[in-house]
Amino acid sequence: MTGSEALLAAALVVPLVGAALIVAAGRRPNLRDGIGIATAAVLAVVVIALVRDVLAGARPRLVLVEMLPNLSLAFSAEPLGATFALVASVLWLVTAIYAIGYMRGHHEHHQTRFYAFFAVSLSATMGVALSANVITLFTFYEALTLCTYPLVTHHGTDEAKRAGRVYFGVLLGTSIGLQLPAIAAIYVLTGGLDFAPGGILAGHVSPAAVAVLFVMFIFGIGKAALMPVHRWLPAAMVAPTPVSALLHAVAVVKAGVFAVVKVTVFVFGIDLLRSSGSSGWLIYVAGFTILAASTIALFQDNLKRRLAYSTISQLSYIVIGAAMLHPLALQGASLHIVAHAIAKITLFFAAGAILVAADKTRVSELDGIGRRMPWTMGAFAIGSLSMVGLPPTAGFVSKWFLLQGAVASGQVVVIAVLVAATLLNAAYFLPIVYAAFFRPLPDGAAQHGEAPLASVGALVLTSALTVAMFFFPELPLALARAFVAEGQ
Amino acid sequence: MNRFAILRVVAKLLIPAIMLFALYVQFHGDFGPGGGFQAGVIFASAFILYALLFGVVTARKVAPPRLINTTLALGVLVYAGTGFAALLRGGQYLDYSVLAHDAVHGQHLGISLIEFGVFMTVSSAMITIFFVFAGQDVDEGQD
Amino acid sequence: MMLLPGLFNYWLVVVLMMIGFYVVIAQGNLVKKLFGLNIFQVAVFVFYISMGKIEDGTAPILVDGEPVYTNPLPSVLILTAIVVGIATLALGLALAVRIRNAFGTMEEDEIDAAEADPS
Amino acid sequence: MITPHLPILEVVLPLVSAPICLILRSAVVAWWMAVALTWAAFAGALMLLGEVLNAGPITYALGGWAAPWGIEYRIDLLSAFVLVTVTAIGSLAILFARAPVAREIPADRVYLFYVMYLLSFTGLLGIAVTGDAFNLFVFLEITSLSAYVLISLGSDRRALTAAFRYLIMGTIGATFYIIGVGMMYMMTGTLNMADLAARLPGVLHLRTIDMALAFITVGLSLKLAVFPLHFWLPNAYTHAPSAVSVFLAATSTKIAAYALIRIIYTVFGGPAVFAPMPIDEMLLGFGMLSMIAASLVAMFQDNMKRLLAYSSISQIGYMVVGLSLGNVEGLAASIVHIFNHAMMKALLFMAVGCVFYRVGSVRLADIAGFARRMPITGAALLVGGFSLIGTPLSIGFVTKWFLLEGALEKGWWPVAAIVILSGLLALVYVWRIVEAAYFRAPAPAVEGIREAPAIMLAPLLILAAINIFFGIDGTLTGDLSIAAAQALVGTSP
Amino acid sequence: MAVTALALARVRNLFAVVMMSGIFSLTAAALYVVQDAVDVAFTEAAVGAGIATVLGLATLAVTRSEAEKKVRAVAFGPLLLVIVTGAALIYGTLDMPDYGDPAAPIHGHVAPRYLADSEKETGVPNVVTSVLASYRGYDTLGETTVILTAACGVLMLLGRNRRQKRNAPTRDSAA
Repeated sequence: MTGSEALLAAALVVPLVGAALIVAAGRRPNLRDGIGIATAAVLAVVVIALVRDVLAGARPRLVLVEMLPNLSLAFSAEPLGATFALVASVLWLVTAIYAIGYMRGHHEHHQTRFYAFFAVSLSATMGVALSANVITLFTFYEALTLCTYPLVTHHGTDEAKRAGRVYFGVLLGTSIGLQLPAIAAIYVLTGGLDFAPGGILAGHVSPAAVAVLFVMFIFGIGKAALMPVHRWLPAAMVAPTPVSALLHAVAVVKAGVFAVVKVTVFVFGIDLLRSSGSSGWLIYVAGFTILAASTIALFQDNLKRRLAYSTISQLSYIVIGAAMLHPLALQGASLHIVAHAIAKITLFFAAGAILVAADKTRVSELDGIGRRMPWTMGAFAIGSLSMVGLPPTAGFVSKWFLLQGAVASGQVVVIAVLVAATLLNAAYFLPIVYAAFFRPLPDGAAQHGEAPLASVGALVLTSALTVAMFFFPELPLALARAFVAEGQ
Repeated sequence: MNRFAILRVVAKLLIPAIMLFALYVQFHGDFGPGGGFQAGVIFASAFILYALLFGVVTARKVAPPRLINTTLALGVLVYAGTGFAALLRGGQYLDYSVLAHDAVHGQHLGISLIEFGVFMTVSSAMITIFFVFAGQDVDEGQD
Repeated sequence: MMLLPGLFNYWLVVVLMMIGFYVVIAQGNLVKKLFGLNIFQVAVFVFYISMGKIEDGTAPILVDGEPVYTNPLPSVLILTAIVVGIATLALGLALAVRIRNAFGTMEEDEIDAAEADPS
Repeated sequence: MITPHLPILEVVLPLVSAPICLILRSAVVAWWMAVALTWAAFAGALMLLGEVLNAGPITYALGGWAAPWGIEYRIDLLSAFVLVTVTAIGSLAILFARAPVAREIPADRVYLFYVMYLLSFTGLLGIAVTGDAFNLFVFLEITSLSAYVLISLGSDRRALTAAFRYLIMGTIGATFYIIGVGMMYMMTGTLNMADLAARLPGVLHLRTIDMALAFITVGLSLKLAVFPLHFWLPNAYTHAPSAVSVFLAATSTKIAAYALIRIIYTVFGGPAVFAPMPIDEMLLGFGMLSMIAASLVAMFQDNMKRLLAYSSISQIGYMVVGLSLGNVEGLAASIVHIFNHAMMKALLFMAVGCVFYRVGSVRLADIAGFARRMPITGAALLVGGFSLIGTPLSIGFVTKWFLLEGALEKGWWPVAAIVILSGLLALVYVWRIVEAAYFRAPAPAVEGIREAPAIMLAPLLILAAINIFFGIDGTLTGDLSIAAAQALVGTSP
Repeated sequence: MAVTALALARVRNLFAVVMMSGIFSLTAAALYVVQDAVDVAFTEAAVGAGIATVLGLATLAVTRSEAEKKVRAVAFGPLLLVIVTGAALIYGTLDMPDYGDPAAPIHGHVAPRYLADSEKETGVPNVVTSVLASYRGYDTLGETTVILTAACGVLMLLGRNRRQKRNAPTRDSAA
């Protein structure tokens, strides 16, 4: 086992070990939380080292076990997966810090269970990011659904359970109902499921079959929240905020779009899709999702729900990037995975901080809150800018590439959608910022300050990252380029 | 019960005869129709007749259920044991040919043994089943 | 019956089987069901024995000078099957007695009614 | 001396142990004896499997008479595989059985319970190894008769009627089977399976043979509880004592599936037989109906055992569909599902048995929230549940994968769709249990209960480990069943 | 026979049902004799007409039931099923060899060896016995086990000392 293979294995195992330790230390909160942070830190270091290796050209590969004849659980690291793993692990570290402040500040119950499942979810995310074939991807994708279910229903209320059922039903229903048969079909058609540059389907199937399989995959990957299989995401907002922040802004949803991009590029292959023309519809579906979700977001008063719909719309940016089948657009998609993650997590952190400090969940209650919580709302403003896609934030970088891709491939529709979406984004984010800073506080507003230090520190950090990515986009950009180069 | 007196006397004569006939059937099975199973049934019917006339409780004294249970099990064991004996003497399971010096003799011995096993099990099974059924009334009456 | 030609014998057996089968599935009394089952099985036994019969044959007990014997194998099989049948019957009757003790009836519909009402 | 006679010892040792227990009349001795015998049988089955893998099928002529005249034991890969499955379940279920049996069966009958258990076990083994169509019937009846008795021992009086109905249906099934065997015998003059296989092609065009196959199929389907013939099963599994549910649910229908595969593929020579008769389409149709209809019914059950019983019918549908596909993948799915379903159902019924042992009820409302008090049982239930759904890394996935492969290989999309749909329905009913176990406020009966005793947990954990292990690494079972399926399909002309 | 069977199907008195069954078995036994299966006839007479009847009567005595309680109309569902099954069987018979045909395949393969060699090999002139006990001795072992099973089962279900159990309140496991 070479060094990078060891890192690959470590990325999967570290969170699991962490989870076990968290359970073991369950009776001593300080130790437990310390272990949580330590695990996250170790994972971040491991993944960063892995990313370095990947950038240096290493492509570690690890076969865990052969599940069935010719069907194995195998892992490998390539630039896109590395990007995703990097985002998830670094943001987990930040979230771990944030969560301590949030969970203690909010007096949540069953914290041990919460942290343990959180760690397990991360392991599953790593499995998705580093999977070497479709079946591994599918397996960890399902595992991610399963181990986030207890997090979604954490509060145990009837509402939470109802939401949990939607969450579960949509995600498992689509994946078992559509994705699994598509995978089986591909296996029967090609005799293998390993991701390969240029795709594995070329030469094996008729264009009609390609079209059918592509539809099954796209909607089978419910985590990408493409309309009409987006319902689970707003439902999942009943979860505690760290869950919404890391899992439903980063890990789970990105696992979805990541899977879409990965399958598009490494299973179907750009050339095959381009020549068979069976992916053109996706641009329209994704475009529709962007606009429709943005419009719905506009009318949401619950802050987290607004963020959720914003996520749905932003995810489709990534899907549309993949659907354009153009190198620049693919780079944009890859970058947007990063950009959206750090910005959206900032926003969720801010929403959580508001809940903890001011006990407010509605947009209409936020007048003047920026004076009480300047750091939080400042970070929120930066995150909003990134969502809209304005400089100097990360969102600008990725959108720029998407736009370039659209122009280069002559997709007028995409350009129009992007422009319209920018306006819509601005319309539902900037008023919040405006109200927070420039409206007066309502009379008799409760006295409160900032959220706990851990929480505020975390959201400041992520907002700083958002800005940093604008000025120093080298790392994600290098990964994106390497990915596109490999995908050809 | 006096009105059964004649019956009882006749039965007392008949029952040994039936048992004897059972044994005849048992051993004549090689040459004519019959064998362990039929013999077992006939033997059991002798007991059943006895039980019908003298009552299950008396019959149980003659053939205690515990004893019947044992013979019930022993019959199968005799049968299966014959098979093991064949194994021990180097043959296949239930290969009677190895049981004696020459094959035909062995077969004969084996067949007799297993027929005896069948006889034991069948007769005790039939007796058991009948006693249990007929005993229902008696047992309930004791409640 | 021997004199009847061809397949008639089998057809008769089929009719018997079906009468038994009908009693099993259509009748409500448990004891009657069991005896219907018995008829069904006996009919099957007759079917086996019929197929073993050979014209002008004689019972397969070897004697000098008798050239044609009836096929012994069906007899053997049916001997076994009869035993299995009586075993099943005994067990079924035992169950019927227990059911009667537990439910106070041996009619299927009354049992169904008693089951639906869990008191 | 033992090795060459292993095939027969495998069956006869449990057989003789039953009467020995009967004579000794001691519950303790009987239990220990049953444990020793089942585990020995398990070891023997593993040895046999190894031998078959090394040296090909084993035959054993009983009484030293050569095949068509005497009765022959014939162990090929499929038999050995089924043997391992049955003995594994038998040896684990007996460990589990002691505590619940001591509670549910009157003390003076406990030794008889083990006698019955051993007899039933013997019958199952006998079916798995026999190479003679009529001998199969005899052992089928040993199993069935003891199963009727075992089921009737349930604490609810409905157990009696369930057993009675099973007796009627089972006997009809067995009678149909011998009608079919009689017809085959009539046209070929032999009862030995291999011999039949050699002689049947010559008479395959005859209507008598068509009907023979039809009657055997219907008869075995009754034992198998395929959809319209399933009525005996839910009550039987629901009202039987816990240990019996575990044992029978995991083995009896599986052995019927084995017998059906054996008859269709070995005796009738596989897919070729489907040509003149629409048996495969009918099986396929009824299998799919089983999968869907039973799942739909299962969704609305409040009694966990009944829910699992209906789920069994649905899972039996998988096996039937698999074998009716007529290709290697489909058949392999059936074979591997014999193992997989045995393992998962044993696990689930054991977990439910543990719950019943502590809570005294198996209704979802009464057991709500038990998993917090009985974390190990709860986790085991979860593992079994995932297997039922067929999520990846569970053994259920292995089956489903093969089945999908088999269906898609033939281009039968609707079949694949039904398989998937059934998995989704399974998700619904499994999730009802999971929700009740974990996410509901504890019911009053659940307050203050403890985890089940160690002797019940041990087999439970072993089964859970099997469920996970063979789900993650399905190559062993997968390769075996593919090899077995190839051997079976390959025998067709 | 058919008459007896039909009578059994129609009669409501259970006592008569059991008796009919006995008569049916006796007729069957007679038929076996005609068909040269004397061993089977013997057994059927002993078992079907003897044991089964006795057991049936014992059951009736124990349960104190005499007649079915209801008159049933002919049930059409089962009737249809029966007719279909019967038709299938008749259809199956169409390709069968004629009754008693010496050329039937059944007489050609396995059986002749028994007839030819069994005396030489086993020394038993009754071929049925030699086949039963030796060639297919294993079946008979199974059969004996079946009887054992049934006896144990009956013991378990109805044996003595069941009173404690019956008097104990039957706990409704499902309720």
